[in-house]
Parts: sequence; C-alpha cells; structure tokens
Amino acid sequence: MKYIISIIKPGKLDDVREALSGIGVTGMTVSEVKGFGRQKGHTELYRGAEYAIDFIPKIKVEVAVDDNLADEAVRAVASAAGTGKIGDGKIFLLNLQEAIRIRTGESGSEAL
Amino acid sequence: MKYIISIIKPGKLDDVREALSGIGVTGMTVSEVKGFGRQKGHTELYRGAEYAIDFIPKIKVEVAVDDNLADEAVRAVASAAGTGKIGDGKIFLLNLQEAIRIRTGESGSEAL
Amino acid sequence: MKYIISIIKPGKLDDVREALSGIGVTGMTVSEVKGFGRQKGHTELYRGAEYAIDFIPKIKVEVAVDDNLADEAVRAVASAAGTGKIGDGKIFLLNLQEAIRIRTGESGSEAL
Amino acid sequence: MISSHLPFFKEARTGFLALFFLSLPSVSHAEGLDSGDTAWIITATALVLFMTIPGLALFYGGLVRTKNVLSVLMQCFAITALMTILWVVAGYTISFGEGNAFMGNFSKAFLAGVGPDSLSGTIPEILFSMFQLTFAIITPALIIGAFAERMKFSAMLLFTGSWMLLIYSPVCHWVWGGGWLMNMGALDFAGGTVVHINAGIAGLVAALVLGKRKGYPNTMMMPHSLTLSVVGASMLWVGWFGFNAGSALAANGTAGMALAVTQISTGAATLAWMFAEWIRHGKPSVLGAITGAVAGLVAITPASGFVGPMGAIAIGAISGIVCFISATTVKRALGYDDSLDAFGVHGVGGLVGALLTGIFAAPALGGYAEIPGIGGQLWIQFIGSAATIAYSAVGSFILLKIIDKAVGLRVSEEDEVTGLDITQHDEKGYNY
Amino acid sequence: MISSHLPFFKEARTGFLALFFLSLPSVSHAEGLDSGDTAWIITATALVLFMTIPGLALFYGGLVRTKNVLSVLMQCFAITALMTILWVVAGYTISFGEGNAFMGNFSKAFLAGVGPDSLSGTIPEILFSMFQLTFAIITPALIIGAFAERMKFSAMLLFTGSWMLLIYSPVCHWVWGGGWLMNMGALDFAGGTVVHINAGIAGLVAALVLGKRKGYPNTMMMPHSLTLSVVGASMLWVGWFGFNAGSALAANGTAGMALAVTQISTGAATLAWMFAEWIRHGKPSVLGAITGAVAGLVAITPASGFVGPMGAIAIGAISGIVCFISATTVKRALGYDDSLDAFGVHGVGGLVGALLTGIFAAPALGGYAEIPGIGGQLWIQFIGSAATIAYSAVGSFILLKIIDKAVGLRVSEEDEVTGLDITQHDEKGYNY
Amino acid sequence: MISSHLPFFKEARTGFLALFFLSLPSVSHAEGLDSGDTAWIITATALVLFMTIPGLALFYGGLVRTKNVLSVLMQCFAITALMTILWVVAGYTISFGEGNAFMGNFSKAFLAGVGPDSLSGTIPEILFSMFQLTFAIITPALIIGAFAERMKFSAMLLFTGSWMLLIYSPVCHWVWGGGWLMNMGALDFAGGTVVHINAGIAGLVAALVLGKRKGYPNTMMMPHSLTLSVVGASMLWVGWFGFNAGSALAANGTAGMALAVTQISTGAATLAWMFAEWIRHGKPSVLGAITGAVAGLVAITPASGFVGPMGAIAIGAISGIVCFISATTVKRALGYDDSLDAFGVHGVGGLVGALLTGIFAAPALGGYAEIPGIGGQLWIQFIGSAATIAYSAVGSFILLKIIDKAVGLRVSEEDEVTGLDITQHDEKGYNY
Ligand SMILES: Nc1ncnc2c1ncn2[C@@H]1O[C@H](COP(=O)(O)OP(=O)(O)O)[C@@H](O)[C@H]1O
Ligand SMILES: Nc1ncnc2c1ncn2[C@@H]1O[C@H](COP(=O)(O)OP(=O)(O)O)[C@@H](O)[C@H]1O
Ligand SMILES: Nc1ncnc2c1ncn2[C@@H]1O[C@H](COP(=O)(O)OP(=O)(O)O)[C@@H](O)[C@H]1O
Repeated sequence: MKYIISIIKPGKLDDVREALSGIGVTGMTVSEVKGFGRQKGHTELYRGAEYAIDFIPKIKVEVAVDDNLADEAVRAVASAAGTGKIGDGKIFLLNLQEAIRIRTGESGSEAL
Repeated sequence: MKYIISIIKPGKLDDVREALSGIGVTGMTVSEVKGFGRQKGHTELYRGAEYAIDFIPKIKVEVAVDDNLADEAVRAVASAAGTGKIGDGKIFLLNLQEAIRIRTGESGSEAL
Repeated sequence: MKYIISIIKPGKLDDVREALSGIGVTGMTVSEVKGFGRQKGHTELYRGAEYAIDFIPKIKVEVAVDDNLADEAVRAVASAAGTGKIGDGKIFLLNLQEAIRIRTGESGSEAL
Repeated sequence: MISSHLPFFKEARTGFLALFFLSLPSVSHAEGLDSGDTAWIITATALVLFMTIPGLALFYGGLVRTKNVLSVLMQCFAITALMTILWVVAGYTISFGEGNAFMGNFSKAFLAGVGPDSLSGTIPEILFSMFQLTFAIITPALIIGAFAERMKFSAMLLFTGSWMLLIYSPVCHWVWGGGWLMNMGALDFAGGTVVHINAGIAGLVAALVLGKRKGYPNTMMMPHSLTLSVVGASMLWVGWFGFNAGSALAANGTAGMALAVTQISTGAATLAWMFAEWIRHGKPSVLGAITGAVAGLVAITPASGFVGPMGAIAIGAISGIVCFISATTVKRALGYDDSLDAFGVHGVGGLVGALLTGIFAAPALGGYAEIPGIGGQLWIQFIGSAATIAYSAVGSFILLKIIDKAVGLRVSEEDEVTGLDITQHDEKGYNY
Repeated sequence: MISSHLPFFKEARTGFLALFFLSLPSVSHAEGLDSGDTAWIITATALVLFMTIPGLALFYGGLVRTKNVLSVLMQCFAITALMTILWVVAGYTISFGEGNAFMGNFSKAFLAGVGPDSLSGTIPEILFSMFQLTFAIITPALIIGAFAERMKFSAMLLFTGSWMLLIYSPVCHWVWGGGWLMNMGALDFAGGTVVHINAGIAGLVAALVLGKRKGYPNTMMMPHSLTLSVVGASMLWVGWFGFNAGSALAANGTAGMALAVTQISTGAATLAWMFAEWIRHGKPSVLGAITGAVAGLVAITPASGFVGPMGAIAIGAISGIVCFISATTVKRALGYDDSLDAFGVHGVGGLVGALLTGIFAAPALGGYAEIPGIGGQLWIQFIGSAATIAYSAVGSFILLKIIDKAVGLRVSEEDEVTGLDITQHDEKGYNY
Repeated sequence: MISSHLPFFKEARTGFLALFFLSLPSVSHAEGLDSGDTAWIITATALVLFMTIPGLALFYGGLVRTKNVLSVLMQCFAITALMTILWVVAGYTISFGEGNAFMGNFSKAFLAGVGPDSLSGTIPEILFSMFQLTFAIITPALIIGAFAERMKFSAMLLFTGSWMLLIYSPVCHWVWGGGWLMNMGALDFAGGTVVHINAGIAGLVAALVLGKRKGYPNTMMMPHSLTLSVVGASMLWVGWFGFNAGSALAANGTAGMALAVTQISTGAATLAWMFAEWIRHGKPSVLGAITGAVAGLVAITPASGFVGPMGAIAIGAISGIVCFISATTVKRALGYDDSLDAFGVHGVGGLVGALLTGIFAAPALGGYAEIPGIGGQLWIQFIGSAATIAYSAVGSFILLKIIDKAVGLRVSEEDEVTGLDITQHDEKGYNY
C-alpha cells in the first residue's frame, strides 16, 4: 500500500476529491498547511514597515491506497490540481506498511 | 521504529492519549484535520441553497514508537478510539528510519 | 529521497526556514500542531476548576529532500531549532519513494 | 388621579408606579410630554435592546463551544423577534392593562388605544410599551444560558414564548403593573424579582428537567471565545444604564443616582469576584471578572433607584462573593448543569439584590426610600421573592413538561455531539 | 414662514419637512432650541453612525470570505471618512441648500453660516447637518454589498464619493430638501427611496457592470463568520432606532411611534423569513433570520412616522417574505452576483416599503398621515420610487463606466483569488 | 456666584468651568434641572464607558498577539472596576472638591453630599461625577497600550490605580476643577491635556522603564485580529461623541458643534493618514486608517467646543500626518517599544491638538472662543501642555519605580513567551 501526500492549491480541493473518488478512492484526510516552493509569498504592512511573508496557504491531502491504485491516484491528483502555473504543488509517495479500520479491525487493503 | 498515523474522532483524543501513555508512549503530536471515509458529511445552507459538505472534522494523532511497541500501540489506539460506529477512523503504519531528539541530539529509539 | 518531519517550537520557524534555505532546500510545508513529549503543558481555569492541558502548540515542518541532502538537513534543523531546553522538539526521517511536481510532471529528485 | 409630572411622583418608590395610573385609556395631552424624559427613554430602550442583541448573545455565545455558537446567537435573535410580536398581541396588556391584582385585562391587546399622543407620565405611552418590551425580551433570553447546547430550537421558541406570556407578564403586573406586590410595597426598581429571580429560577428548572449535557462535568467545556464574552459583558454593563436609569422613566436625579449605583455596584462586584478567585486559585480569571460584573449588575437592579453609593458598594461586594460561590462551589456540589450560570448569577444575584434592597434602601443606610423599617421591608422583599420563585418554578416546570410531550425538549445525543449549529440550522459559526 | 415649534409641524407628514424652511440662513434664536429634542438627535446621530461602523461593516464583513474581510471593513471605514468631508464641502448644500426643485444651491458649501446658534426647527442646524451626514454615509456604504470581493479600493472611493454627491444628494433634495417629490406629497419618513431604493439600484447596476465573482455561483462562498454578521445585524437593529425615530427630529410621540413600528416590523420580518425558510428547507437559518430583520428594517423606514403597529406587522411580514424570495429564488434565477444582497434586500425591501407606506399610512388602516386616498398616495409613492430607480440606475451606470475607463473597476483575477485584503491593503484580517 | 443656566455660561470657554462653582455643597434646587441636558449627559456617560469597554479593549485587543488578547481585555475591564471605586473614594474629590489651585480637598470623599437632588449646572451632580468617572477610567486604560504584552497584572493594577489618584486627578483639577490652568485660561474642552497628553506621556515613560518586548523590533508582531481593532476603532469614534459633545454638559449648540468638529476632524485625519501611507508605501492599510481616525479624535478633543468645521479639517489633517510620522518613522528611529502607540497617537496627537486649539479657536479662523490673541493663547496652551508633560512624566516614573521594587513590573521572559493569558489568568482567548 502507498501513502500519498499531496500539497495543492486551496481552490483545487474539490477537483482533487472528485478525481480521486472517480478512480475509486473512498477516503481521504485533508488539512490546512502553509508552504513555499518556487512560488514566493507576499508582503504585509505593519506600522509603515513591510514584512515579507514567505509562506502561502496550501491544502494537504493524504490518501492511503492499494498499490495497484497508486499510480492512477497520483495521476488523478496531478491532473486535477494542475493549472500549469507556479504554486501548483507537489505529490509525495511513501510506502505504507499497514492500515487498520478502527471500527471493524480490518487491516491491509481491506481497510482502505 | 514505526511512525503511526491515526485518524480518530475529535471526542476520543483524551482516551487515546491515556491509552498510549498507559503502554509507555511518552510523546505524541496531534493536529486538526478533516476527512471522509464511509462516513458522509452534512448539509449546509446558504441563501436558500443547500450545499453538501463532504468533510468531517477529525483528529490526527502521530506517534513514533519503537518496533516492539508498535503492535501494542496500534491496538491501544484502536480500542480507545473505537465505538463500533461508522467514522471511527483509521490507523496507518509507516516505517520510520530515524528519529532525533533535538535538545540532546540523541537518535534512534533513545530519541522517542 | 527522504521525507523529514520536524516538530519544533513556534518561535523557531524562521530560524529553521533560513537554515534549510541555507543548505539549498527550496521548498517546505509547515502546519500548526499540538504535542507533548517530556515537556508538560499548563493549567487552565474554568469556573473555579483547574484543568490540566497536556498539549503544547508546536510547528510541524515537512521537507522532502534528496538523499545526499538528508543528513545535512537534519543537522540544519537540529541546530536551528535547538535551545537546549525541554520542548525543543523531534525530527523524524522517513523514506520517500517518489515525488512529483504537479506543474511540470517532473518526478524524483528533480521535483524537489 | 395623580398627575405624573409632580416632582415627587417621578421619584416614587417604585419606578413604574406612574404607569399603573397613567396607562389607563386617556385623552391625548401632549402638553404633559417632557422632551428630555422622552429623549432619555428612547435612548434607554435602545440600550436595553442592545443588552440582548448583541450584548447577551455575545456574552453567552462566547461561553459555549464553537459548534453551538450560532445556536445561542440565533436563540437571542429569534427571541427578540418573537417577544416583540407576542408583547404587542398580549404581553403588554397582561402586564400593564388595568385588570386585577394578578394580571392585566385585555383592553390593550394589540396595543389598542396606544397612539402617538397617549402619554404615560411624561413620555409617550407607545414608548413606555417599547421600553417595557425590551425587558420582556431580555428576561426569557437570560434563561437560555441554563439549557444552552442541548435544547431544540423549536422547543426553545415554544418555551420562551409561552413563558413570557404566562409567567413573565403576570409577575410584571404584580410588581409594576399595579398588582398585589406593588400594593404591598415591594421595592423592585428595575427588575430584581420580575427579571432576574424569575429568569434564574426558570433556568434552574429547565436545567434540571433537560438534564446535563453529555460529558458534563468530566469533559472540559471551555468557552470557545472569551474574547466575545468580554465584549458581551461590556455591552451588558453599558446597556444596563438603560435598564436601571431608564427605569426612572425620566431624566432626573433619580436616573442619575440609579446610573451611579449601577456603576459602583458593578465595579465592586467585579473586584470582589476577582480578588476572591485570586486568593482561592492563585490567579484572577477573565471569566471571573466579567461574571462578577454581571452579578453586580443583577444585584443592584432592584435597588438602583433606592440606595446610595455606599449601599451600592455593599450590594456589589456581597453579590460578587455570593455568586462566585454559587457558580463554582455550590453548582459543582449539587451537580446540576446550568451551562452558562443563568441561575447561579441571575437567580442568586437577583435574590441577594432583592433582599439587600430592603436593607440599604433605608435612609439610615444612605438610601432614598420611605420604608416601614428595615425589618418590615425585608419581610416584604422576602414575600416578593418567594412568590416569584414559587410561581416561576411551578409554571416553568409545567410548561416544560407540556412542550416535552408535544415536540420534545432535547436534541438527540448524536445531534448534541455534532453541535446545534449544524443540526438545527445547517450552518457554522466560522469558516476560516 | 411656518415656525417649526408648532406641535402639528413636528408631526408633519414628511419627517424633514421643517428643514427646508428652517435651513434658510436665519438669525440665531437659541430660545427656540429644545434641549430634549437636541439630546435625542445627538444620540440618534451617534446611533446612525454606529449602524455603519461597526454595524454594517460587521454584517457585511462576516458574510465575505476570510481573505476579504478587511476590505469590507476598510470600505465602510473609508466611506465614513470620505463622505464626512464631501458632505461638509458640498453634499449638505446640494441636499439642503435652498436651490430649486432638483438640487440645492451652493449657499451652504463648507457649512457656511451653520454656527452653533443656527437652528433647524428645535435643534441646532449643525446637529441636523451631522444627523443627515450619517445617512449620506450609510447609503453609499450599503452599495458595497453588491460588489464585495472584487472591486478595487481606489475605484470604490471614486465611485462612492461621486455617487454621494451626484446621485444621493439630489435625490435627498427631491424628497427632504424641498424638492419636487416633497412638494408632490411623497411619503418617505426616513429614507425608503432616498436611502434604500437608491442604494439597492446602484448596487444592482454595479453588480451587473462588474460581473460575477470568479467561481460564482458554482463554488460555495460561505460567510467566513456568521457570528460577526449576527453582531452586525443586531447593531443595525438597535441603531435603526436612531435612523427612524431620529427622523422625527424631536423627542415626541411621533418618535416613539416610529421606534415602535420599527421594532414591530423587524420582529415580524424576522419571523416571516425564518418560518418561510423553515417550511421550504426544513431548517431556519441564522443568515435568514438576520437578513429578514434587515428586510423588515428597510421596509418600515419610509413608513415609520406614518403607520401604526398593525401596519408595521403587515409591512414586516410582507417584506420578509418578498425579500426571502428575491434574495434566493429570484437572484439565482436571474444569475447576477449581488454578493451580499444589497439589491435583494435594500432595493427590493425599500420598494416594498415605499409602496406599502402609501397603503398603511391611511388612517383607516391605523396610519397617521393625511393622504389623498390610498390609491392617490400609492400613485405618488410609485412616482417617487420610479424616479429614484431611473435616476440611480442611469447615474450609477454612467459613473461606473467613467471610473472603469479612468482607473479600472475590478481587480485582476489573480488578485481576486488571493483576496482583497492582501492585494489592496497588504494585511490580513486574522493572524491566529 | 454665577448661575449656570445663563446661556453664555453653557458656552463657556472651558467645558467644565461650570462645575467648579456648582459642585460646592448646594441645597437642592431641582427646578434648575434641565431634563434634556440630563438626558444627553446620561447618554454621554454611557457612550464614554462604551469607549473603554468594549471600544478601547477591542481596539487594543485586536492589535496584540493571540496569546495576549485576554490580558488586554482584562486590563481594560479591571481598570473600569477599580477606577470606579477609587473615584468614589477619593478621585472625584481630588479632582472636583473645592481645594486649592493644585488639588481638591476631601470634602466629597465617598461622594459625600452628592445626593439625587444636588445639581451641577443643569444636571444632577451625581450624574456629573459619573460622567467624569468615565474619563478617569479611559485615561489609565489608554496607557496600557504602551506596555502591552509584558506587564504583570498585579503591577498594572497598582500602577493605574495610583496613577489615577495621584497624577490624573490633580491634573483634572488644574484644568477643569478650578485649578491654576483653568484660571490661566487654558483651553481644554474635553481632555487634550488631562486625558491624552497625560496618558501618552505616562505610556512613553512606562514603555521606557519596562523595556522592549522580547524580539522587538526584529520579529514581526502582527495584530492577531485587525477585524477586532476596526470594530474597536469604530466604537471609539461613535463613543467620542459622548466624550466631546458630552463635555458641553448640555444638549445645545455647543454640543452640536462639538459633535460636528469631532466627526469632521476624524474624517480628515483618517483620509490624511490613509493617503500619506498610500503615497509612501503604495497601499493604504486598514491599521493606518483606523489609527488615523483615533489621531483625529484625539487632536480635536481639546478643541472641540471652540473651533468650527474648517478648523476641524485642519486639525484633523495635521494630526493624521504628524501621528503617521510619529508612530512609524519616529518610533522606529528612536527604538522604544510603545507596543500599541499610546504615546505615538495619544501623546503626540494630544499635543498637536492642544497647541492647534490655541490657533483655530480664534474667531478669525472660524473658532468660537474669546482668546487673548492667537499668540497669547498659544503660549497658555504651551504652558498647559508642558506642565502636564512634566508632571505626568516625573510622577509616572516614580510610581513605576516604587511598584517595580514592591512587586516587580514585568513578567518573566518565559511567561512573556508563553503569553500573558495563560500565565496571568490561566485562560485562552480562543478555543476553536
Ligand atoms: N521540498 C519540499 N518539501 C516539502 N514540501 C514542499 C517541497 N517543495 C514544495 N513543497 C510544498 O509544495 C507547495 C507548492 O510548491 P510550488 O511552489 O508549487 O513548487 P514548484 O514551484 O516547485 O512547483 C509549497 O507551498 C510547499 O508547501
Ligand atoms: N484511504 C484513506 N486515506 C486517508 N485517510 C482516510 C482514508 N480512509 C479514511 N480516512 C480518514 O479516516 C477518517 C475516518 O474514516 P471512516 O469514515 O471512519 O472510515 P470507515 O467508515 O471506513 O471506518 C476519515 O474521515 C478520513 O479522515
Ligand atoms: N514519540 C513521539 N511521537 C510523535 N511526536 C512526538 C514524540 N515525542 C515528541 N513528539 C513531539 O515533539 C514535541 C517536542 O517534544 P519534547 O517535549 O521536546 O520532547 P523531549 O523532551 O523528549 O525532547 C512534542 O510536543 C510532540 O509534538
């Protein structure tokens, strides 16, 4: 199984969710993060002084998927989140050793 | 070492924390996330239109544990967080290569 | 590639960001978390009753780096975040299988 | 028939005494209108409305958990709208219609005969009816603090609406509308019994009938925004000038003194609670300071037109300490879940104030009321309080039981866990 | 020349009638000043300012997304400052200078001749000019609801500033400053046409000229803090006493009745919207309740000095239902993006109120105005509304087009996505 | 003894002049009471209290970091309570007791002899004492802006309490209570010296004695909620009508003009700061606009009963620009940490206003005061300001040093990092 962490633009969450659902991913976890990559932040003003704010709001989407769905899931996220502009985000793929569904105690890919 | 990511119901944090402390886990990191699995969200109303909100507030608990504690930790979380109802959450187990305690520079299982 | 998760003190983010930039890390993702380790929390008062709050606000910094930068990155974080006091935080190192830059579709270390 | 512009009358022992006589159907004599008094009571009406929305709404709203903030705001807002219509229809006439010793008759239903030219003392009667309306709004709104975070919105509307007509309005008539307590000489300048004891007891009964919130008292249920609560408490403080000094129904020395003792009692109660907590827990909490302020405001309410600055310090300090104990130690010991301390502060503070009014109104203690000796007045105050407690307790209990049968009082456990905002209104307080 | 302290005059059919005569350069006769009336109008001025900052600012600010909250607050705040200066310079004299049937002359530019001793009726003219200023502030501020989340700050200043001078002030003159609508007998006690129709139409035109927000209507654009919006709506409600009862320009029975019908209409409209939504969607929303309240406040505005409690219930209930439909079904059907329903509530509610005034002002229906029969008055009300709609629509369109050419109305798409707070002001509303 | 209801007296050059004479123990002559004036001053008292809680509390509270928001709200709230009691005990009599040129005697300690029937001019003296109390509350509350985020709560109580009695009350006596500055002819209608210079200087001294916040000026210390600050600034603006127009102590033309110039100066200052920043930094900030408004309010305060609209525009515009420079460039250059610009806005703005009053009060420049020529008056204004600066600086320094020895002024570094909310009050502002 794979654990896929995607950092995307805030406005793209709905598209990504739909793309993933479309390929049969039935669960996911999202959170609000801030980050920077090539995309730079903005300036904020305080009492006449300007401060550079490096970090930009992003959404982090985490999904655990079965190995055979992993590539497809990555592609789904990439195409749903992509605009071709700087700041589109990144996808990180980690190896997932085990998954457990708390309610039933199922484990492995059955738990996803 | 293992890195255990658990997605639980917001009201279960205290129970999970106690269960983990009970088996000797001395640290953990939690954050607020939103997610969905089998459990569906709710409806919100705006100007007479109803919007389906897919995501449900959840708590993400991350603990790094020594290999020999891993199974026990998973069981502890599962039993503390479980209510048998939909939405109980999931546990994901990843392999942890290295851990460092910043204060002392200790690494490996000593750092946990 | 490695996926490095660091839990640091809120006031140390700027130092850590600079330290990482200094060694050539060009992107990172941060989020607000709460946690505890050896450092204990505080007390809150409500209607004359005192409640122990275990969790302390921390910042979680995630960076994906090429293998050859990993050690240096860990050291950079450790020295920038360290004050020698309890609560300095932890660094966790996971194996990263794949990284994709959404905008361009680049993958592997080119995507970092 | 006594003319209301005689000076002594404006300073009469019961703030609203004038009304009983003057609210009789009367030919227009706009020459009796005093523009200064009218100016002040228009303002006071705005201030007391401001106490409920947004004042009380924020005070209470800040104290609940995030998932219930809108439900509290909505309850205050909907109560404001509902009471307005019910008051016009029947509340005003039950309270201030001629009637008998127990309730007014229906001669003023739908504000019949209350045109722009009818006077109540030196102000337009239509204005008087609106000033009184703001009291009929805030009193049921106070009760919601006792059952916050678990009552159905529909049940809440039914309960507060019927309660205002059947409990509040009669008690209002007893004390201010020419009823038996007024005739007995009970002193209640701005609503210690009518408003605070009345609402506090109804709250206690509601808290008992509904039962505790799931998780209480083991789970921490921290206020989601003390910031909002401080703002709300501040607005209550400022708005209370309208409540107390407005109850003079004139812009005169009695109003000035009512304002002063309100300010002084509140200051004293804030400090009293703050230092009591500081001594007992090592730190003064913000929640303590603002609740202390409300306790002081509540306690001075019945006394405000009758006592002087020294009486105000005493009433404030005593109420601050007593309410501190009642909202912390006593509540915890007895185990009922009065979510936001509607009873612990309004019920207890109102009782403290009603009784102390009998003491500090005495000229010998710096007061300004003609009373039949402290003992005698205390007895009258006790009767007034006891009658209000009994009527409010029994009446509220009956209403709650009927509504429970009819539509159910409490949301399901699952809805309570999810929060009232989503389950009752399909909305959330914040979407940051 | 009619002296303004004759009783009948204070209750005159048009609240500001007195002013046309009395704002002529006059020798100081401070003996004519009534301290009670003055006390109330000072307070009313404070209340109406309070409606804009922080009232409307919070109501609107809560409804936008987090990234735009400051832009809304800033627009309200900057409008307050800008209108103040423009009103002193020219707005007041265009509105209330002698002039002709269409606009005032420039005799009072820079408040010339308006010293502490000049009177307007029974109050200082300088106070009257400031009371009126608060109307000239809130009217353009209402418009911003229509184009929220997408207009440049610079363009907003140019538009609202020129609009106040060229659209608002002349219409104000027509209705209150001795212009043609006043002479025709149009009833607009506190600004149904001048304020609400005027602002609502300008908002609709602006929403159409600027186009929809990116993502509208498919993306959810939830209010970032309904909590703030409830606070804002509450402040509007309370402040509206200044608006309507203040428009009596005296502390008398008319003011009292204006306050009462304001309260009653608002209560009725809140309940009407709430129950309508409850029936239609199964739950009563908080946003619905507070918007209903605003609808009721808007609709009673032109009627407030002329109708009685029963008229107020009718006007409130009707406006609540009509605005519910206009801000939900109609807006959705027509597809324009009136972000915060400036048109759907103020435009539509103002129109409903203006027309219903012609009906419920009739003494036969419990009203207090001498009108030439309901049909005749309705026709006059229709003329007044139509003229305001036409002038506001055309004038606003021209101004917007000119400003678009000059500096551009709309921020870039990227700036819209990022949010106006960062892109227009380099700040954020919250740094938790 | 001059009777205070002579017209010219109400417009007297010093707003509170009447009080010195009239606050002498006097027999009750309630016939001298004016209900309109009383109505307005009750309202004004509410408005000025509203300025501190919640106005200033929100303005300051929004500007600090999340971890300190409650500490600021609590300081404002506790100050309100503490000053109330201290004022009753001794502050009022030190300020307005007969005494000598430097301070009042103790004849009115505990408000002795101030019953509901004693008058001060045309209003009850008890009301006058409460109106003045609200000034004695806000002045120490202003100071906390200078030492926010680092002072112990206990030390704060000791400092503000002793400061009010020993610094504020005497200066109040000098200027308004019949003291030497009043006799010299210093013009301070509503508190340029007494309130703003006084508090601003005390703040500067406190900022210097306590030292900078850890991390200042390198770390960004962004306001945690500009939203709250805009609300607070708006409330200050509205409440300031009570401050300035209330200082006329009557509902008359002077009050009307004071209100007008307050509004106009604030509008001008807001625009001045906004455009200055727009030009200098390319964008107008919200923090700039609201701070500009406060600067304009501060600067017009001493002038408000004496200048006309044109003077107000000048005073507003100048103070907006000067305070913009003082709170940005100058503060940064000198390096002291006046956390929320208590000195940069109130001290500097108060000084600008005090001096410009000497200029624009001249009838030749549209003012309404009888002054001994602009030069002569400027000299008097300079003396008044200099004396206040000297007394406040030295006195505040001594008090701070004593308290530092006694209990320590500053929290530990660790507590400062954790935040004052948790360390001083065991609470948090938000639990979302
Ligand atoms: N090396 C990295 N490690 C962790 N997160 C990263 C890294 N690089 C980028 N990110 C995250 O991805 C987000 C989007 O990056 P982006 O600016 O689009 O990168 P690029 O320009 O390289 O495509 C960033 O805001 C950050 O949160
Ligand atoms: N495949 C997944 N990947 C990541 N997170 C998941 C996944 N499935 C579920 N979750 C997380 O777990 C939470 C609880 O899931 P739940 O609805 O209880 O699943 P189930 O009904 O399968 O037990 C979800 O809200 C989501 O945050
Ligand atoms: N075993 C663990 N698993 C996950 N997170 C941990 C663990 N131990 C510590 N943390 C995180 O690191 C933060 C800092 O820990 P700290 O108290 O400094 O640990 P130590 O005292 O061991 O150095 C904690 O608040 C928590 O968020």
